[in-house]
Amino acid sequence: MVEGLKRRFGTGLEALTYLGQNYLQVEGAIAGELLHILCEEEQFDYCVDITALHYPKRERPFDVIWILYSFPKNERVRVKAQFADGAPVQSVVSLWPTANWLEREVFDMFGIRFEGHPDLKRILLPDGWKGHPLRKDYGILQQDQEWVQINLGIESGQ
Amino acid sequence: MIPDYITSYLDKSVRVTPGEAGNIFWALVYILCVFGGVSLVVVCMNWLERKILAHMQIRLGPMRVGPHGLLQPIADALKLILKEDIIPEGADVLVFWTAPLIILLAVFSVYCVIPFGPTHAITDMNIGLLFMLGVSSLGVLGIVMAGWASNSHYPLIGALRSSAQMVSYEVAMGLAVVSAVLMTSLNAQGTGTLSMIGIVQAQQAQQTWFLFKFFPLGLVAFVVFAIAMVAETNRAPFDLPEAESELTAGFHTEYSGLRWSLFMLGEYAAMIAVSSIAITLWLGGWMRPFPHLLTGQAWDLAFSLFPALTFFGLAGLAFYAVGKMWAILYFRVQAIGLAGLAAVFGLIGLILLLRPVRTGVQDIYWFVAKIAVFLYLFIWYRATFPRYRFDQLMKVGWKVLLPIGLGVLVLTAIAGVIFG
Amino acid sequence: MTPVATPFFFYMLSGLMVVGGLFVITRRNPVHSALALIVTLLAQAGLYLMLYAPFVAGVQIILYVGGIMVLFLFVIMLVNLERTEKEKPFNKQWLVGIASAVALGAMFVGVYVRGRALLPEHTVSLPEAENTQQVGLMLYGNYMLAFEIASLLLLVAIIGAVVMAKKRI
Amino acid sequence: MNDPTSGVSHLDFDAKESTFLDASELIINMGPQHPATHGVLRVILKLDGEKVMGLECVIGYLHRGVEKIAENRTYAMFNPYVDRMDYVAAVSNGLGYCEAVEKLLNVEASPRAKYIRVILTELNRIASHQLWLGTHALDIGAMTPLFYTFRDREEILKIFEKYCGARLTTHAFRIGGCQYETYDGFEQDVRNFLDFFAPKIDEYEELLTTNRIWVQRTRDVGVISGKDCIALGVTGPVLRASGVKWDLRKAQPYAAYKEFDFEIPVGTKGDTYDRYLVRMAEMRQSMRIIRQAVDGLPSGPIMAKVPKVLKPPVGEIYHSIEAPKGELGYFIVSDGSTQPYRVRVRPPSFVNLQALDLMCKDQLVADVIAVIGTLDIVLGEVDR
Repeated sequence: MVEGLKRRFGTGLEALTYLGQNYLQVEGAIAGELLHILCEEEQFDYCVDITALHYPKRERPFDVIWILYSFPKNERVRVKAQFADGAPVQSVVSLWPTANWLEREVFDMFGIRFEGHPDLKRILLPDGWKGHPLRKDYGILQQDQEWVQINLGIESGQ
Repeated sequence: MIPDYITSYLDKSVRVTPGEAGNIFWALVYILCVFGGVSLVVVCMNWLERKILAHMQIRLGPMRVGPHGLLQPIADALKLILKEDIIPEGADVLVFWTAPLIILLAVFSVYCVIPFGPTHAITDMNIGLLFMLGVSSLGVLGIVMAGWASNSHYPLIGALRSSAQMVSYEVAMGLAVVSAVLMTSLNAQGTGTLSMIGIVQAQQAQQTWFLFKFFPLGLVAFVVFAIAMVAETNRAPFDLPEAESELTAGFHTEYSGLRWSLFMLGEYAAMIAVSSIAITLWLGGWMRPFPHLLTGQAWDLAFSLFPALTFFGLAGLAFYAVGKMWAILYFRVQAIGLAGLAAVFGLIGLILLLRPVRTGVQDIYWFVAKIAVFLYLFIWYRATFPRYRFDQLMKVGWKVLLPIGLGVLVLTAIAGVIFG
Repeated sequence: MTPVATPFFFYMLSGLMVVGGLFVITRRNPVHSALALIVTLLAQAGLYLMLYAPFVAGVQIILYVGGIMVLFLFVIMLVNLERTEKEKPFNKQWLVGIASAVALGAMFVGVYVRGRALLPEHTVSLPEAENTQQVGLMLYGNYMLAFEIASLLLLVAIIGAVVMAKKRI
Repeated sequence: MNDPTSGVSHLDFDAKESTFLDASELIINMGPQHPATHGVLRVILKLDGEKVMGLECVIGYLHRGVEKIAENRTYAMFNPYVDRMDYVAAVSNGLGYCEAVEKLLNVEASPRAKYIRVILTELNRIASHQLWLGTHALDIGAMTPLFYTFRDREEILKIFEKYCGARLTTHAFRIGGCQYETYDGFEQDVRNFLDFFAPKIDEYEELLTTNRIWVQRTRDVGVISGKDCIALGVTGPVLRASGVKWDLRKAQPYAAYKEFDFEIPVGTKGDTYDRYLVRMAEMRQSMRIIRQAVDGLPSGPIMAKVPKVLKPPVGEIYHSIEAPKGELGYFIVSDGSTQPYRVRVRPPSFVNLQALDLMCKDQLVADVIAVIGTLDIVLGEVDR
């Protein structure tokens, strides 16, 4: 499988293994296409999770991670791609409907925009909230004071 | 003049209900007795339901207020009366106000014609049964008004559900009732009656409860009625209008305090009312069990001892509970209270042994005992059954009960012609 | 049993009916109108009782109040009330309405004045206790055919309603 | 916030759709305080009479930022926090987290620790299913099973309490094994429970399985096909009830599950009744596993050799277990320090809840309640 993918994508793709778990490190630009192939051709029919990592000091600070599973093969694979702040990521809702809420959560927590998502908006935090809490520059005690004051009528939620 | 008016009714030769005799004083006395009695029973029922339900569900139920929580209904009533009475914003105040009153009015009007004995009814109308069905069908208006006036979605859905439900089940109920009325016409004149007392007297004359008449036709009609009457009173498993897990509390979601308690009073009073209809129509009303199988002086005496025995049993139960109380100070007060209650029960039992009292309360006792069985059934249903869904409820009403009711009606008519 | 205060009850019930009727047409809120109509129908049932027709009174309550009006309310609650609240209650038909009401009233007065001699002087004594049985015997005896035709008509109406309400059968 | 339609976009509220009698559709706000939403779930329903035309879940009322907290705690300090997610199956959460960190550290728990873990996790699965059964039945209107299941759940909680002192948020496991050796009589207690509980399941089933109303209320309600389940990422009993025989304990065994003999119950139709049957069968299978584990409980140490200060090497790990509600995954990224760089939890309830919309379409209001119950969500886990 890896050979076929490498032939197709060339240097943009790197297949790695850590602690017995396989993952594909890919360029952000080809992530969408790769996921499409994994879903359609390689039978990865179950999108377990979508999440992200934030490395503020990097040039492209976001890692978006798709964890996939194949029921026919009983096999997991992780796809990992780097994205710049504000760069749109291709949505996979059309491939796996489960990605809907998962992408919304990533957007909510990291502010990563997914292109082609039917209804990208906050999911866990209230709609008017400012800031994306899982970014590393967002302190653990930090909160949207303004929102708390307006909506809850208190000075601090803590 | 006035004492004459009062005593004239007590003349043994009268033997009619005060309403028929046109005696307003005794009618008033009866009204007060019935309404007071029903309210008291509802209060007791409140405690009993919680207790019985609790024991079915391996818990104890109310235990704190009074011995075994006996004073709980009083505490509840106090709480409800003192509670703030909230009228939601945007509610239609007049309709909101009148809704519980209409329910109560409808339910209590039914008691006008319920015969607790051959003469123990407020009045006897010749359209008694029709009156009962008609008036109890007014109760749904109160529910609809309450749901609509609350200006809130959950009550509105509850009201919609209950209006559809009650209208549907009234049909099946009516058919079942008619088949019982048909049975009353099996006499020499060939004319039946709608009078509640007349129906029981017809059963007396035919020497059978209508439950066993044309077996199994009477039984089937009774079952149809028994199912429909649960639906009519919005009790489990047909409690969709107030399904707590779906509609929070259905039509009375927005009610609180006294007005809410009026709804509860109405619901329990309605349970008693429909049970009385079923008893009157199929279970021989005030007649004691086996009135024609076990005849003779000895049997009469044996059955006439039942009221006293019941109270002795209650007293014994209370004494037993006193014995089981823990011997600490907190419980000593309760134990004394309970022992007092037991003594009162015992005393009532003793009074009931006296010959004139014994014969006098016979009818009332058996009627009330039959009601108690029905009320226990209501509680039992609630502990056992899940709730129907709305469309299934309609299906049961229209596709099962209605055809069965119609079939029973037709078969009863045929049987009446052949065997009557 | 002798009736008590007959004129009082007659005028009270009639007044209730008239007031209820007025409320039905003047209320903007259809639910209030329906409730007023219920009051009217109940008062009418009372009038039937006064006419020694307890069976008709009972049926009036069961059918009209317990059945039809509940369905009315059911439908009214389903539709949007806000729109009807804004609309004028009498949309240009009030002239016709008043005209027909006046005509009807004139007819009643005319019948009362001219046909007075035809009305019985004394109250007719009707067998109250036998009323229901009488109605039954009449319906299933003398007017058997009419009764059956009426029930057939109702059956047709039910089927028609089902056909119209159901989009697919 | 007080507007019931706030935060709703995909339901087009102004659209004219044909409804019964052309009546206007009803927008109902169910929750966040509602007796049947199992916590603070808010569902906005668009109704035509009683029929559901569409719904939208609004979640996040219980959001506590667990993933953010994880980044500011050491590996061991974060361990108790995971119990607070799915609080009715706290042991499973702890198992998943501990195993993930162990994998990252490249240590393996001792066989005895693994067996103890299996026993406690399976007991917890039974407790979780019991709670589900009671509340689900209560939602559908059967009051009594709730009290029966709570009575029997108490026995499990007593074992937990005797073992680790806590009943609900147990924090039973440590990274590297178990902190506590089993108390004297642990095995006997577990065996006693199994003997006690076997007839109790029959008791539940007696009340419900052949109850006509129960069957009518659950048959063909909230049907979801196996294909839809996979597409929506729905796992656990819901997936199995739709006919997909997939259980992580078999597919990718963890802890000591490889050594036990048990079956994966599957359903056929994927309706609420099948899900009920599957969960009942799962309780029986769990009892089977527990009995095998107790009988074969090996002796030996309960803690593997782990350093006092946990500093996993740089790297990342995804480890998932079969929690009572579905696949519970932990994705942990280490930057070599004492605190995780990122802990991502893949909550089964959150993903399963997404299927609510599909399962409730064109059903009645009462079915929404049944479906919420049958999905077996815990809002602590949905919102984290």
